[in-house]
Amino acid sequence: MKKIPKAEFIKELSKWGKIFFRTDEGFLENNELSNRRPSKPPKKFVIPQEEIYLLFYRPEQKIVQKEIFRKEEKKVIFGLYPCDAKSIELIDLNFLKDPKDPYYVKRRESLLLVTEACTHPSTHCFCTSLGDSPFDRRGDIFAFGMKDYYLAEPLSDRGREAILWDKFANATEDDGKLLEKAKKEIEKSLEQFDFKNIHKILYQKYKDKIWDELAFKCVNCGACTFYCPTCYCFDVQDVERTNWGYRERVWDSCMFTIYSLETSGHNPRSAKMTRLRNRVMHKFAYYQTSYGEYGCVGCGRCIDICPVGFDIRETLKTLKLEAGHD
Amino acid sequence: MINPYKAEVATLVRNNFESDDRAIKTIYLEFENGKKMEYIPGQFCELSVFGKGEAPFGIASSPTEEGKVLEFTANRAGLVTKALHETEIGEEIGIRGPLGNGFPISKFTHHNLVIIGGGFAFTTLRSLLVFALHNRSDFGNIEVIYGAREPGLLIYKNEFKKWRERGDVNIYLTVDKEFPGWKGRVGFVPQVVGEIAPSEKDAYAVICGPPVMINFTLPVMLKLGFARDKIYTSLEKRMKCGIGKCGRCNIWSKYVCKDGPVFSFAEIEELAEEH
Amino acid sequence: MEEKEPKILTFLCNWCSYAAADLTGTSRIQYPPNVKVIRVPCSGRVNPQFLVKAFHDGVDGVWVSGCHLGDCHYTEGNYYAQRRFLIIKSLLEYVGIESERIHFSWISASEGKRFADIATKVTEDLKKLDSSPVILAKKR
Amino acid sequence: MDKKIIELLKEKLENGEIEGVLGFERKQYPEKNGVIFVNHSEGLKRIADSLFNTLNIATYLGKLKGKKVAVLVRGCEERAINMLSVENQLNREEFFLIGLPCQGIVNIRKVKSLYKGEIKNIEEKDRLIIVEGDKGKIEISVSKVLSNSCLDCQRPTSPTADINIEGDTISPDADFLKVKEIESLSFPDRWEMFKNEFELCIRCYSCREVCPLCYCETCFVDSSDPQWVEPGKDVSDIASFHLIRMLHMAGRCVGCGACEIACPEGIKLSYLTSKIAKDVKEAFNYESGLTATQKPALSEFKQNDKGEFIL
Repeated sequence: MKKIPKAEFIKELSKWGKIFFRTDEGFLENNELSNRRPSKPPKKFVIPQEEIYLLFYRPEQKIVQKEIFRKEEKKVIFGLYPCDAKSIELIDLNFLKDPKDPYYVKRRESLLLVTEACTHPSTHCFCTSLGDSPFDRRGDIFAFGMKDYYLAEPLSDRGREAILWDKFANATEDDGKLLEKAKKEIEKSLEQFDFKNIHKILYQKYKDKIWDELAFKCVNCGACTFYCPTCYCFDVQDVERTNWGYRERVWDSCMFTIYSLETSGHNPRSAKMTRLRNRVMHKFAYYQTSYGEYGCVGCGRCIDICPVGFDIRETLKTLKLEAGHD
Repeated sequence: MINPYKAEVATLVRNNFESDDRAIKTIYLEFENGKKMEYIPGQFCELSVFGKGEAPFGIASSPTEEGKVLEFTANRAGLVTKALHETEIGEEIGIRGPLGNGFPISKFTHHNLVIIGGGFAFTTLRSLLVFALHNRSDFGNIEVIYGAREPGLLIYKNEFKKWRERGDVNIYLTVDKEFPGWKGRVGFVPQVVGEIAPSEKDAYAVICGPPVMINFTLPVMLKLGFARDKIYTSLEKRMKCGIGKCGRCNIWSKYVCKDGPVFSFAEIEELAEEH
Repeated sequence: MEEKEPKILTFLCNWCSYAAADLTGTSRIQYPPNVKVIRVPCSGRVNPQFLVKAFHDGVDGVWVSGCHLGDCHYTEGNYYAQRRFLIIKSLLEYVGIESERIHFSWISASEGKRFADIATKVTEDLKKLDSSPVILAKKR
Repeated sequence: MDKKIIELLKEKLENGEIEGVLGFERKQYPEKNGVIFVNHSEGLKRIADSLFNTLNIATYLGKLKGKKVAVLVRGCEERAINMLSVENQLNREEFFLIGLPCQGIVNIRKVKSLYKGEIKNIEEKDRLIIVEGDKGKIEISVSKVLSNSCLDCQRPTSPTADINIEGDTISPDADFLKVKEIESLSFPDRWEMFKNEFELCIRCYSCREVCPLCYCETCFVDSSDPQWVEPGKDVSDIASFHLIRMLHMAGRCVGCGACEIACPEGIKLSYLTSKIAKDVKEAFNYESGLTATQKPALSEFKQNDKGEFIL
């Protein structure tokens, strides 16, 4: 672990790429670092809301298809809290498994994730309940902000190559202690549930009537999915013009009826409850089954943003109680 | 890196209507570059009409058929199927595939086969049946039960005639109710299956059709003694990417496009609610 | 500078205004070719969202014409249309679509001359606007 | 909650006249008040009237079809129920409606813009809200943080509730000040303003889903054939969505403002909803949802309707 003066750290990183700072709203250029988890996740850096990826046109008789790869300039996402860094790693699981998504790969390679230990959890945060920590070392570089310095260390090859680490002094033992102390304090301050085995309970309770009650509030808008840092579902649509057209993908939400509506008119998830249940199950059970990780990082944005006051923590707690666990 | 989202271009070489109401059409495609696609029965392709969209279709032809032509049968229902119906001979269609797992042919080999279909869902069943008939000695008895709402909606009628004439496969066609001129069986598929009562001994069964038909046929099969892991089906879902990325076609943690579309009922037993 | 020819999407009711357009033609009265006609059974058939879609797809103006009030083939179709037109015109202008881009009229089957006059007025009105595209038009 | 009402509901629950009560549950900030369905008398104490009950309760009645339910309603909510009844989405007679005296709803975004710190707690007291947080404690007059739609409220009390609770309400000015201000702008300035609003939209359709009157099985925006609105973030598509939705709301919208507060991006949808309310009021002298039989404004006409704008 190195000890690097703040301004110098930023300067070094800016050599790698354009820096996007953590702000209250999201990750923006030319901004001061805020002390809050941004209201919007860094998801747009890996999956833009709208991406035109194929272009077709008919110069003469034959149709021509052209892949559209955006020019991806190198970007440093600075000050991601570990939850947001984890969220990108979770999305990676989907897009980097075979067959790899070439558009995603290109964008992902243009990013340097600089994580900062989270010292200001929000009221809705619950990462520790899922077994994560606000001090988890994730991303390409992990940093801990002190008064004038960052304690920083690289975690990946990209992180190691981004900065000439040898230039900087090593952190002292005292610095390390300070970090540990802060970590303990913050972890303690976070409200603790225990959702570490929630997938088992979810599979067990899948057909339970409790779901109707849990889903009563939900009106099935897509706000939670669009604000969720790990929700990656997309829709593919064609747009047609005279003699040309394009194929694009846009964010989609499992909360929408048409998400699963088949052309025949049959909808496997026609009831609103089943769509909410699928969302919860996907995050806390299916992801676990597929990848051994929950598809939720406990950032609490869905709770912040929900227009009807649906609280995922309450839901999981209720399910646990129903299943006879405390 | 291969771009799995980019379609290859095929040309529509032939087409014909399957049903009397002209809502079901079979189209025959050939790759522009002369490629022959390798696939197994039960797999599907994403077909696209450029500018209209992309949709999944089970491959109706069998890899054992001669030539390089791929066959798909589409019911005119949505935007893409409408555009496919309107595509004329010589025009281009985008194609991505083969996708999905396909039928477990190696398991089926040296066993009896019971093929049950309903409506226009006989497409991949045609592929399987033709495959089995081309490798006739690899399979035991083959029984085919196929039904539609009315005689005019039965697809592949001419081929059924030929298959029946072979004499080495039992074919039962049925329609839901009496129709003038229809001399065959009358009754819903589940009921007919009960009447014919195919033997479960050494047999695998495949059921494809609308969800209602499947839901009523499954109990009949179970009653006949078929084990859940010996009854297969091919599931329909709304699909977009076809490669397990876009998220919508999941049944629990499985994606129908990638882990399916062919599942045994042992695999989807638990998942009854969402398909 | 080349003057831009505006495209005007025009919905004419089958029974009056469309017949009037026919009469204009058979009477050899000239009217601007900017008017692109879609025949509809009744002005009441014109869903206001057609207009939004038209602007989105890049037309410069819209014009809807039906029978005079009281003359509707379906007795009251144009009365309903009138209410909807008021709302759509007001709403589109409210978000910034210029008044010159949205026109409504009642023209009977015998008013060939009037049809040509209004077609001319609608076109002239549009030509007065600067040639910037309609705000709702999709750029690609 | 009014003691007499609790007693009344208790009685009705116990003698089986109703199967449950639908109302809002008060939560401590930052949790949000949500709708609850209470089917036993002990649960009644959870139901509370609050300035932060930002949804329209009529949205939830579809989930309770076939049940005999008592519903606590404000003016706009009752009008939405009437509207739904006119449009055969539910039967007004199945519900026992208790009209609340409405003091308006508070838009939390306005509170946050006035309190420049981390809010820890919010209390309601008469016409004040008391905000506490890391920047101390301040009192804010409700009128300063009222939802935009409430500023244009024409009818805070329920027109046809089964019983009405007496009490203070906001004054029904309905002066449409903001609409008039926008109408006075030049065409380019209007679009500049709306464009900035529409560009925020992420197409989560919260506005549609919380709207009691957006009940279409397939929304036009989800239709692919014809495709009224193309996918994506282009402002032309987003504007098309909001404008067409407004057209569908014209003469039906009850002006509850649920859509504006629900919008995670804070788009000022009230600028549009108030506009259509003003238009139908001025042109047709119409207010939606006044009775359970009055047709929507655009589903009826009068011989002498305004038509000067037609050539």
